[in-house]
Amino acid sequence: MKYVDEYRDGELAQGLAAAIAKEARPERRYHFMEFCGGHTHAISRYGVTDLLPANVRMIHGPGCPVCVLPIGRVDQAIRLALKHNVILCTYGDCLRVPASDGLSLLKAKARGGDIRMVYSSADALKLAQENPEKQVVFFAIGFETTTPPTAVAIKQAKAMGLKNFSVLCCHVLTPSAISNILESPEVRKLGTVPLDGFIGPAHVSTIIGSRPYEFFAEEYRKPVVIAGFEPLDVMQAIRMLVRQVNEGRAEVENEFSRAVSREGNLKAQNLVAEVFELRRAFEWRGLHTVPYSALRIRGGFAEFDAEQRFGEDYVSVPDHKACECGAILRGVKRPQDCKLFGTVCTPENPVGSCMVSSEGACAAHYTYGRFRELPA
Amino acid sequence: MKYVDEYRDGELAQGLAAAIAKEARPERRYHFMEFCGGHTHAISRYGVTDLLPANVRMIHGPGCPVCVLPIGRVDQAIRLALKHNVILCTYGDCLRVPASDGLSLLKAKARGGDIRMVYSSADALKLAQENPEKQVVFFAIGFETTTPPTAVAIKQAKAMGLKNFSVLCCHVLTPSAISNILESPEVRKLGTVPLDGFIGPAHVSTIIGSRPYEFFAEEYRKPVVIAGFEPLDVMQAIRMLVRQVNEGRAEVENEFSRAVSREGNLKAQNLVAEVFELRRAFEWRGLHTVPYSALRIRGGFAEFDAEQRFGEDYVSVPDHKACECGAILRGVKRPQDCKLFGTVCTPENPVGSCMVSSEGACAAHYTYGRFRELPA
Amino acid sequence: MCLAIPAKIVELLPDDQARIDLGGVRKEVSLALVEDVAVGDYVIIHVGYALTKLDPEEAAKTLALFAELDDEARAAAMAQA
Amino acid sequence: MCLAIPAKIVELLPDDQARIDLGGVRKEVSLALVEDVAVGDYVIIHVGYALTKLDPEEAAKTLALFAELDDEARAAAMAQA
Amino acid sequence: MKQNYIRPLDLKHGRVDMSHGSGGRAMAQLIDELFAPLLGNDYLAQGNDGSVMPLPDGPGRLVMATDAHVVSPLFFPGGDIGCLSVHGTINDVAVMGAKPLYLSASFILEEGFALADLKRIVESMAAAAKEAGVPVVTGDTKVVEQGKGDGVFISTTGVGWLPAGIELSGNRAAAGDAILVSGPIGDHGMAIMSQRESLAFESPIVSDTAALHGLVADLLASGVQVKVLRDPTRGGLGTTLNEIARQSGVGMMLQEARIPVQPAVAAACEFLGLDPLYCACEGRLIAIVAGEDKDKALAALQAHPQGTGAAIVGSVHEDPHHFVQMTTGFGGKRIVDWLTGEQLPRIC
Amino acid sequence: MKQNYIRPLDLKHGRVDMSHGSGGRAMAQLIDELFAPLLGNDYLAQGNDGSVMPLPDGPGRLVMATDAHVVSPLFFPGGDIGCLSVHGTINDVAVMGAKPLYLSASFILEEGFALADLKRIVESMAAAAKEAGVPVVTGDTKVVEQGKGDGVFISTTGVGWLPAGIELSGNRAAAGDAILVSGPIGDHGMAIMSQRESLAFESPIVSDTAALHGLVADLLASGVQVKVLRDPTRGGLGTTLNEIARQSGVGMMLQEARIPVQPAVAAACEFLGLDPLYCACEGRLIAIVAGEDKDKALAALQAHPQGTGAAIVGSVHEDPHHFVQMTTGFGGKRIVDWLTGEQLPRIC
Ligand code: SF4
Ligand code: SF4
Ligand SMILES: [Mg+2]
Ligand SMILES: [Mg+2]
Ligand SMILES: [Mg+2]
Ligand SMILES: [Mg+2]
Ligand SMILES: [Mg+2]
Ligand SMILES: [Mg+2]
Ligand SMILES: [Mg+2]
Ligand SMILES: [Mg+2]
Ligand SMILES: [Mg+2]
Ligand SMILES: [Mg+2]
Repeated sequence: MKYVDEYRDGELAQGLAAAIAKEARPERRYHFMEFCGGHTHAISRYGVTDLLPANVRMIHGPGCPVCVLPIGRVDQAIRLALKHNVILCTYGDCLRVPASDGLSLLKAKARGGDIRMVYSSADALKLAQENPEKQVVFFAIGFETTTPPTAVAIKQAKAMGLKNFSVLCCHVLTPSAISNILESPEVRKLGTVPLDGFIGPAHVSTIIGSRPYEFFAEEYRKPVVIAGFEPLDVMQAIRMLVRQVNEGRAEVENEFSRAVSREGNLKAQNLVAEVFELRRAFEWRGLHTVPYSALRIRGGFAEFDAEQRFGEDYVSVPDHKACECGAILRGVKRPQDCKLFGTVCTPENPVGSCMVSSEGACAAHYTYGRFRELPA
Repeated sequence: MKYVDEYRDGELAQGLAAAIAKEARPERRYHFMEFCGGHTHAISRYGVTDLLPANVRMIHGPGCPVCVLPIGRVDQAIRLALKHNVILCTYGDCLRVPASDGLSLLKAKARGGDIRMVYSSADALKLAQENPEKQVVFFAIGFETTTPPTAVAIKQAKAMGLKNFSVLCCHVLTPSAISNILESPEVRKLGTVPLDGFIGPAHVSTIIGSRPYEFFAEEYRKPVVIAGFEPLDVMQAIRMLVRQVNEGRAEVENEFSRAVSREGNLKAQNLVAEVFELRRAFEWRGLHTVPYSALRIRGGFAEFDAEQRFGEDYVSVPDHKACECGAILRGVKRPQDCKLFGTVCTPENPVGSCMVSSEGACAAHYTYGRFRELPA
Repeated sequence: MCLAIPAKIVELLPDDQARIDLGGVRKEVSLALVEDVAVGDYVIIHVGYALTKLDPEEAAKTLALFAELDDEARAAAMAQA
Repeated sequence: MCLAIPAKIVELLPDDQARIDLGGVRKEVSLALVEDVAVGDYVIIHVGYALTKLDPEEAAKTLALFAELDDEARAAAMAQA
Repeated sequence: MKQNYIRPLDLKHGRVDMSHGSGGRAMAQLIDELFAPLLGNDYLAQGNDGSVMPLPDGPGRLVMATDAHVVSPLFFPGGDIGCLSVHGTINDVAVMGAKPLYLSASFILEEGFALADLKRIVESMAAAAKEAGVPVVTGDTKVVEQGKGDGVFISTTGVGWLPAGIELSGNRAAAGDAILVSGPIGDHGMAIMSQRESLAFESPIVSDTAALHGLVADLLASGVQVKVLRDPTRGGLGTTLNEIARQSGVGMMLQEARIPVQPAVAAACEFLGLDPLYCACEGRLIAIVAGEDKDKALAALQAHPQGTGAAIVGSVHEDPHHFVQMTTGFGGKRIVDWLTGEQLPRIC
Repeated sequence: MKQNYIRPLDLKHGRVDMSHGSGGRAMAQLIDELFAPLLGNDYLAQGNDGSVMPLPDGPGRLVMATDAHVVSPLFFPGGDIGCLSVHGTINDVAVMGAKPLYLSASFILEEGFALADLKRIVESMAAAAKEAGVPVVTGDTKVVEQGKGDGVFISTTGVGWLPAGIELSGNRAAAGDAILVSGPIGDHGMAIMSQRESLAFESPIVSDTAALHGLVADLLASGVQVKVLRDPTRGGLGTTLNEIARQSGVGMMLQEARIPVQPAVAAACEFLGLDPLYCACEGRLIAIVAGEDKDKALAALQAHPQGTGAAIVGSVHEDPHHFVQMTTGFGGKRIVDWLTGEQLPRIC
């Protein structure tokens, strides 16, 4: 696979590992947050940690759309399926996210909900065309990468005059989440979360471009390196971050220049702006209610807004008491710091959402990395 | 089972057989038509033929509601199920009646039609209550016995204000069918069907009483004995008919006096009159279109009339060319006279409706009696 | 199709329903088509509805008729069996 | 969730769709979010949509960077392997 | 073998309908025209409930039988799909005269099925296997989406050991043989029927589901010349005897008055217009034995707790048409034909 | 045996969900906490794909294995449910080292299923049985109403003959053993995936479905000390190795670079965010052999037409946690865990 295999080369990895080891100053520690679940996954899946020196530590950020989904949003989707008898379509990872009453979409399906996994927003649209007698709701989650395809689907539904298609819009915004972390007391005041720099999103950045990160670099004096999701991309970004730290710089650099420009994808941006508008506030798991951090469907497309169509309002639900997802998503704790990790909370019986997606910090650590903590 | 077992006693049967054999004059032949499928079934099921002298021959009449149902009526029901996606409920025997295009309700079910067997019209009503999102149609067939329960269901549906229940009314009238046979050229003019008397319906008569038959006895000079459906009832009726013939009488006699009065069930008659009115004409299989021979739902209950609700009109469809059902139902031919009997037409693959219900002349003969024709 | 069977009323139920018994099998049926039935009466049941009451005296008379054979017939019957 | 993968456009289809190829696997995707793509271009595919074109020159440059190791690092790498 | 159906299956445009699973002639046709010719081999061609095959070693032979259990409802008076799936397959091994040794079980679960119900079913299965002394040695579990299954389906396969010298088969009935049943017929079918939503009635009827290998062993040990054993499941006594008549190329004559039917079963049949001859049993044995041994066979059956209600119900004679006939209790004669279509809901 | 799941099944209020059939840890839990304890016996406790049991006579033993096949779609590139149901069960017998002798087949047909499709499926089944030399000796057919089945489900059971001296079991892997696979992994799973309505893609991928008893026989005949054989079906190589690691109480270390994966399978996995380690095979063998014999084993596999793509992919070591780990192609290390939930649609 061109543009894939080259970026996973084991020999180049050894070289990069050596370079990082050499450039990282032994007297100090480096703490970098990879914002995206995609990076978290690559690090775990390819064992990148084994190639980093001990004084370079990666902190998992809140960039997993499944992980930041609050319980109340899944509850809303379940109510649509079980109470309003809609065909509820969603991307696969959402199915196992724990919701209230011991349910999840998967378990709601086992209770008779017509819940379908789709590969694309276009598939949800197709389902609506094929089932004219049923209401079809697309449970739309995701960051800026995933938002434009939802916008396209809504526009097409309008063009086709579909009366049975709507979207439960839970699209969220990356820059708001980064701000929230940088503004958090642990980072800004207490300093309990040392944060020397960010690996910036790969695919989100193809849409929004690199410019939005410039504010963070300047305002908070944190280096940002936008990186692809392949393991060599991640290592190269780490190397670039080490260099910036060593050199006292705090700039936005773009390791993923083969796909990311400063401006991003203007066509996609325009489509999103046409269909969506900012929500005044949105609850994130772990980050609580974050102002202007998510999108809602504009008035002109109100008929495609499932919240309006079915009058199922969002009801906030507290997380499981012992679950540390919130702290983990803010980089304050690590999965292994949670008492439930690996005992009560496992991928089969996730308590928190971080144990669901393989991009979630807890799941990634459990599935790929937990051997590191155990005595051999 | 009280009032059942006594009427199936083998020893009494031997006595009655001897009595009939004695009373039947050896120099003449007796041809009696049992109008009802119930009698046909009893004769075959209990082997009554073996107990009759050779000169007493029973002719099967058109009193099987399944057998007289023309193809077009089943087609109508299938269209409701497949085209209008209703839940179509019907009594079990209707399921296998051959319809157009090689279909039957059973095969339409295998093609996705939601077709349910019910035990009672009340069950169809219950289905309508339980499935408010679906239209439920009760495919109502049967003679005067089965009509009152349909009337009750329609009245209840109206009382409950059900909006999703209707009836495809195919209820037919016994006296019209008897008239039709007596008026047929074979009986009246050609004399090719010798008919010395009738065994009158058992359960139909519990409703309509014995009085309606008096006209036939008088007008056509045919003796009628109303008889129960147990085998001793049938034999006793035959004995009574033999006596009337021998004595030159043509009266209505009532062997089934334990359940049939001269007036019948007035409450049931009133209910039927309230809900139904005479159809100007109705097509019967075998008898063609018979004037005033069936019921339709009155205007006051029009909303429960499936024909009106779905606008699915009756379309007459000719029977299979070689099928002799018509002639058999008129008593003109016997099952074994049909070329298809037992070869192309079997209970598994019935060509005509007489091969469907175990009350049908062809099915009864195939299932119970065909050993009689074959060399041992 | 006009399948019907005599069964005994063992319990009157609300909504014009009754529980009947036939050889140990019990079922709820509708009394909407009959009048004045009491526990102990026999009714003829068809598609879940009682069609009519059964008259025990007439039933006995009919049974008696079956056996009303003259001697000759009886003798013939014996010979045949 | 932001899973996306570079694939080659092998055919432009009506309705702003295209057939792409990745290692012998072909799929129809939407081009609604991109402009000016041609057969032979690589695009990044996410949930059935092409998100952006891939720039081959930048890709080559990045690859070159990976290998830009000074001699010391290279020696260390050898020792480790 | 005489075909009792004339028009061939429509393998081009035809579809499976409920009658193909009823145990009657439509099912026999599906097997004869589709399964048997394609899968054709001598073992399958034996046409029995279980097949007898040699092993690489020794004179003993293996008997193998399988049944898919799709009964609805899953729990019924006297049993459930769990014990039924054990009994149903053990009996198919036992009627070949073999000692049932081992069972396998494959479960197809419908998404949403209550684990508590699954547990009850597996408990019942385990108890039945234990009582029968035939362990479930291997299994498999699949889950299908809601609306693509019906709670749980259980397919069981049994293997048994057939010592040299025992030769039972549906094609061994001959003129002069006697036909016995081990007890009243139709209980299982009617127990299921009584639970059908649309028919629901109250009755004392409980399923007769039981493992019959003990009864079979006693019968074989009695020294009677046994020709055919079979359990009259789907299609009931009537259809099962027709199968045997066809396989053996014989006719049969039954005495209706001698066929044991419990009063409640007879009454329920009257209500529903059904014939007990076509109602399934899951714990009754049909035995066809040499005519001269019939009383000895009856005594052997009646001596076993499962055979106290046994009766001699008919005899075998020559008949090129392979009719099963019956002298009715009323004194007439009639055919007892194959079951047509679907008399019963899903019962095994 | 160490449990890899902590919270017990909710046997009171829980329901079956799709993950219970996925071949992953949820399914293992269902078996360990519900089926195994209730049906408990020494044969089932062997925990292998097939069970080994004694016969009343002689030193040879019987192997019995069963599988329910509920694959969707029924027809897929490289096969269909018919041949799959033959291969799937033969392989479970073969991996015990036994010679497969006989098969049974139980069909659960959905009302409305096209007879023409049924015919194609039975033809394919017959051809597979013939090619494998393992006849379908007995069968059963049930029909369920539309919406209570899914076209056709086929449960097959196989019996085989295990000569004295061959002892294979999932609990025999030991430190120092080598792990081999007979060819590229994930083809079957991806062939099915490519047909899923919502994922549909074009690819040259065809299922690897095949009967492996010939390959097994050659490997055993080569004189290699074989410890464990297994076919990595549901749950793929990753889950199957975890099962064996748990059964044997060992750890494993794989070399990602050595695991054969066809380019198209790898590409499809990239598209869908899946891992080929969890994609099912239906015609591949995992062989765990004594370390000293690994090259000989590789040669034996590669000498057979079904093993030309064989590779040594890892080794067994001691590990109280029974982790299966892997050195990634990238140079790092990670766990290869049990499959979580449902990676794939119904594939066998
Ligand atoms: S291990 Fe589970 S409970 Fe603990 S933080 Fe992670 S997701 Fe939450
Ligand atoms: S045998 Fe068949 S075709 Fe002939 S008259 Fe009877 S029903 Fe019609
Ligand atoms: Mg069987
Ligand atoms: Mg059986
Ligand atoms: Mg059997
Ligand atoms: Mg299995
Ligand atoms: Mg269901
Ligand atoms: Mg198996
Ligand atoms: Mg298998
Ligand atoms: Mg296996
Ligand atoms: Mg069977
Ligand atoms: Mg279906």
